[in-house]
Amino acid sequence: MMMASLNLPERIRQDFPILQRKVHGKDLVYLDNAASAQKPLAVIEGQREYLSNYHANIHRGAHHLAQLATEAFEGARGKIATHIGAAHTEEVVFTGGSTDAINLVAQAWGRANLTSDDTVLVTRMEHHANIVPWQMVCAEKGAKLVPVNVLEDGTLDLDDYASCLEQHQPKMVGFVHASNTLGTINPVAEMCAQAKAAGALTLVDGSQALPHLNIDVQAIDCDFYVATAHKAYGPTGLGFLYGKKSHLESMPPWRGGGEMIESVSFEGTTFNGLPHKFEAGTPHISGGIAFGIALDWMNGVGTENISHHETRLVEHAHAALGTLKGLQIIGTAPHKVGVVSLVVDGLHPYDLGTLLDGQGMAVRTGHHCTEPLMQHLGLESGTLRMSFAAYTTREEIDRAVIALDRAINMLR
Amino acid sequence: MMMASLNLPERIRQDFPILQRKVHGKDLVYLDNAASAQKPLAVIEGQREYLSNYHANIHRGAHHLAQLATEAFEGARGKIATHIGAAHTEEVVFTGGSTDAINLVAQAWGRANLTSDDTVLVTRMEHHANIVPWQMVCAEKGAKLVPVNVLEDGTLDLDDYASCLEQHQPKMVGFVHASNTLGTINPVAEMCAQAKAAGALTLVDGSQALPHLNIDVQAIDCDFYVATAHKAYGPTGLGFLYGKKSHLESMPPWRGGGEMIESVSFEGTTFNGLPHKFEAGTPHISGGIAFGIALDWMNGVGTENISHHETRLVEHAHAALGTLKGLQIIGTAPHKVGVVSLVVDGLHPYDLGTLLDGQGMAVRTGHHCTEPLMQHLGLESGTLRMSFAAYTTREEIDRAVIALDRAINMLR
Amino acid sequence: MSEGLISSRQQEVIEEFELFDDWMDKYEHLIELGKDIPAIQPHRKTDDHLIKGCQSKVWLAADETDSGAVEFTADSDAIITKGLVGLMVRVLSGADARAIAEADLHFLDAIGLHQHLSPTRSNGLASMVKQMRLYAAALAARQS
Amino acid sequence: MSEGLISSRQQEVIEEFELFDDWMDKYEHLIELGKDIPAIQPHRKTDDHLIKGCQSKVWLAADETDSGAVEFTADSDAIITKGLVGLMVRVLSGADARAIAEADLHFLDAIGLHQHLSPTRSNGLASMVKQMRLYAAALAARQS
Ligand SMILES: Cc1ncc(COP(=O)(O)O)c(C=O)c1O
Ligand SMILES: Cc1ncc(COP(=O)(O)O)c(C=O)c1O
Repeated sequence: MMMASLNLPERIRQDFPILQRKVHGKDLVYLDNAASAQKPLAVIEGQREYLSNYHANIHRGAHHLAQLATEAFEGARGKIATHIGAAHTEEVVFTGGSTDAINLVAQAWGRANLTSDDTVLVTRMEHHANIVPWQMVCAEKGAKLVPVNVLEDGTLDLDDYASCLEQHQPKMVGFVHASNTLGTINPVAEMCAQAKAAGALTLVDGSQALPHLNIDVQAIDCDFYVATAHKAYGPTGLGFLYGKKSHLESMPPWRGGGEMIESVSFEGTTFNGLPHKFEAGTPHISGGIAFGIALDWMNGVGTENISHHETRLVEHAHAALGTLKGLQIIGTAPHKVGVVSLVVDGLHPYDLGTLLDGQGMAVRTGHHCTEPLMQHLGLESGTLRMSFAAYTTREEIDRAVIALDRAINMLR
Repeated sequence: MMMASLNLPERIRQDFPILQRKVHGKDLVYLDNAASAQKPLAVIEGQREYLSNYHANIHRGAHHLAQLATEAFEGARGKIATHIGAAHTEEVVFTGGSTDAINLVAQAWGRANLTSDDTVLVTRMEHHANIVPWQMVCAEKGAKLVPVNVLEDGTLDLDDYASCLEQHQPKMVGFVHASNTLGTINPVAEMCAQAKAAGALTLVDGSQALPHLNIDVQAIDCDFYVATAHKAYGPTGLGFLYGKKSHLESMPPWRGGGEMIESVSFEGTTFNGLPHKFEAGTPHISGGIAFGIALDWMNGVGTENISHHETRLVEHAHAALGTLKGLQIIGTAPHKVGVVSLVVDGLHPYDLGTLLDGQGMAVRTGHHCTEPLMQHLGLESGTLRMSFAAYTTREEIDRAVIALDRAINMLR
Repeated sequence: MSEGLISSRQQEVIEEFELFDDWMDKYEHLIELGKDIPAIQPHRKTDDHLIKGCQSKVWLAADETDSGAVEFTADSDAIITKGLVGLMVRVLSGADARAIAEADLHFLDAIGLHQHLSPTRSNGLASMVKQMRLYAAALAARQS
Repeated sequence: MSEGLISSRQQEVIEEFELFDDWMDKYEHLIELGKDIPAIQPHRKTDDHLIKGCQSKVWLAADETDSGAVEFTADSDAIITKGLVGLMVRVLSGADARAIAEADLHFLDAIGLHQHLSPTRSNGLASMVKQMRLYAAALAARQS
């Protein structure tokens, strides 16, 4: 496994057509994977093949193409269920992405269950997608939204977590599996167990975990788990909600329309069973199929190999960046996914990012949709974030460090 | 124009790779276009090109790929705005499809504006997508949902429409531009004018109009217009909501998350301007870009040429089907898009559809997500529907008629 | 042994369908099979015996014979669906409850009808098979 | 004619940037330009003068000179953004209000900075240009 992961980029880089391209005349160095990962050829071609050869609307069609498309789409649902260790395939609901999935829970579960006596607990390291939907439903219901603290090194304050559970007795607890800004991997299984003991349901935002870690929702024992395909080598416009069957069954539907009904009349409408109850309208068929292919690709490479490779990259990046004067790494938790945020004394991340772009390097700057975290850490202008994928090499990180050094010198 | 439309399929069939394929050893005859249209090569290749060469997450990225992707995606929004004659580009909101767009209005507008004194008016020819979201919000708010009648020939009962407006004073009126089951084209501009005079807002479901007709939302003068890309030669998982700026501005957001905010804190969040306020999370970037290409393709062919061609096909199909004994066409309105529904005395549409499939022909059978219409017309088992696109030929219709004749003989 | 019964009947059906290499011929044959279906008694064509999830309606009833075997009667408002039901009844009816509950119905694959068996297929063959097995399992439980 | 002024200054900038064929050299030059920016008075660095929609902060003020021209002062917390502001100020400051409001700023394209001008670009150059034109248009309206 060690050997395999050392050679990982070498073995797989040719799977990614975009990695051949130039930016401003220089070889692209793509270090913005936490925003969105690039796609292997199998995913791109799988989507093309579907659209060229067996596209049709699914589920109700009695003709051959509809049958092929339905089997492929439902097959992808099965692949997701297997990949995350769901007990039942119908526990996987296709959504437009993580954001859509969290809104589904906040709206369908939240509006039916939250009252003005209730609290929803989240953390200060959440992405806006796991804050704003709760703010909206809490505002509507008069419920309280409480954040758990984050420590200096970017780990979650687990003492504060325990006392928030005790003090606020929340009905729902939402937290990231891995932080998109800090890289921190949270101890989700323990956190779910504690929440359960305190009588709360749990929603784990796995957007940054799916591309990097093995996921087993039954081992984590969360009530809901969400992720988005485009960060995990998959297509845009697609994600999923996993929910324990009993919860999904008792939740009212959210969107109304075709597919999610059993029968419709003006006198009264009855809803379909799982998972269709939550999938109104024609789904993103090509996206579902392509996401299944992305998971196949990841499993072919081996998620542990990817994890292991990225852990090495993070260590390497931390060490190499340490040589630059005035540079501070934001987020040094012991367990991290392939995300390295940094700031440089007296310099604006935007300037640094622009000067990296000028050298062909794609990084992200700003608040990374985690403004409350930036406020908490006193980083008004945000950070510069490099984020890695299976195809990222040590050489690319070295090039980025040299480019950053040049940028710092130009700006000083 | 006449000449151009006569040769239309000949000129464009080679643009559609799927039309080369066989089904059960026979040449595919794809007559299920109202469920979903096939994709021209330009759309398929445009999506592939994006994913292979300039994929990145959009809007907040300062690097080159993010810039290219943002320009392409926002460029597509501009193409939609131009195509439908919107006054402002930001009046076009990307959604997951028509269903998602109608739910957005039903939830964001409806929950803020409907009370137990209010009525929403729809028609008996609506797709479930334009019924169930209103049923759900009406149930929540105690508002009334009232359907306008449909006449025997499949035209809307405009007298009933006028008297419903007068009697119920609805706050919102929703209707299809063209019916997916009957083909009927409604006089949407007149209907919007009448609704406006009665003080109601209007939502036009253009899912079946976009692929067939020129659309000018300012001429129609509707308040909202929705459509879905996959029926208009575009990708799956994407659609749009057009709304008059003043309405969209005054509506609260629906989904919360990244992109739709101006700033987030636990003390309070402020929302972004149009159209982003309604676009939480990473959008379906490749889908948006591919949809822009689909509209380019349609405009290259000429929407009037497509309309004209399909009108001829409908006339031809009506005449040719008329030769089959016991066959009745459901929906004979004077103005129709390329949709022909039919039933055959004593035979189940499912049997007919299956026997057409056995001969390589894709048609749809059942209620077509218009159960209330089927109940109204007393067609418990639904209809068999043939639906046409720009690439459909007279010969294909002739083959379908022969195949149908054979099926009827086998079943009798 | 009624396991052997189901198995030999499957073999019979497979050989029968091997004669047809065109789908239309298969459907022709299914239509014929539907005509011989042991008809469900009219008064039993109620919602209780209706199988959900089909575009066409299927009614199915199961009875225990004196020897403890299961006999199915059925009907459908669509002719090809009736043929599919007829085929299932022909293979399973008269076998032991337990054998039915556990039968490996490979013939559906072999004759190319597995695509009709997909749970997403609108004819509901999958629901039909499930219902037959449920009836049989319930009987088997009662017998043991 | 201050239209001519804007136009000749654009030409000057275009020729200056033609010397650089690498982005890094352009940025180097922008950084230099930022240093010469006519600084906004510290007490005017308030929310009123802050331009929205930038990752970096930009403050911009406009004043009318005795001769009726518009003079801009500005600042930013990011160095390259400051250079971009500096460039805009250099081209527009001192021209007539009307000329500024209506100026065709083709130089941004010519020097490859149009990509920084896209409304979706996070540096907010687009908002900045819009704000400069708004100030000028308001002044022009008052003058006429
Ligand atoms: C008239 C009409 N409205 C709405 C829809 C729903 O579109 P979608 O499933 O793409 O959301 C359809 C198509 O299924 C339709 O034909
Ligand atoms: C931790 C986290 N949660 C949620 C999201 C939202 O994902 P999407 O924008 O695909 O809905 C992201 C990515 O932007 C993320 O990093």
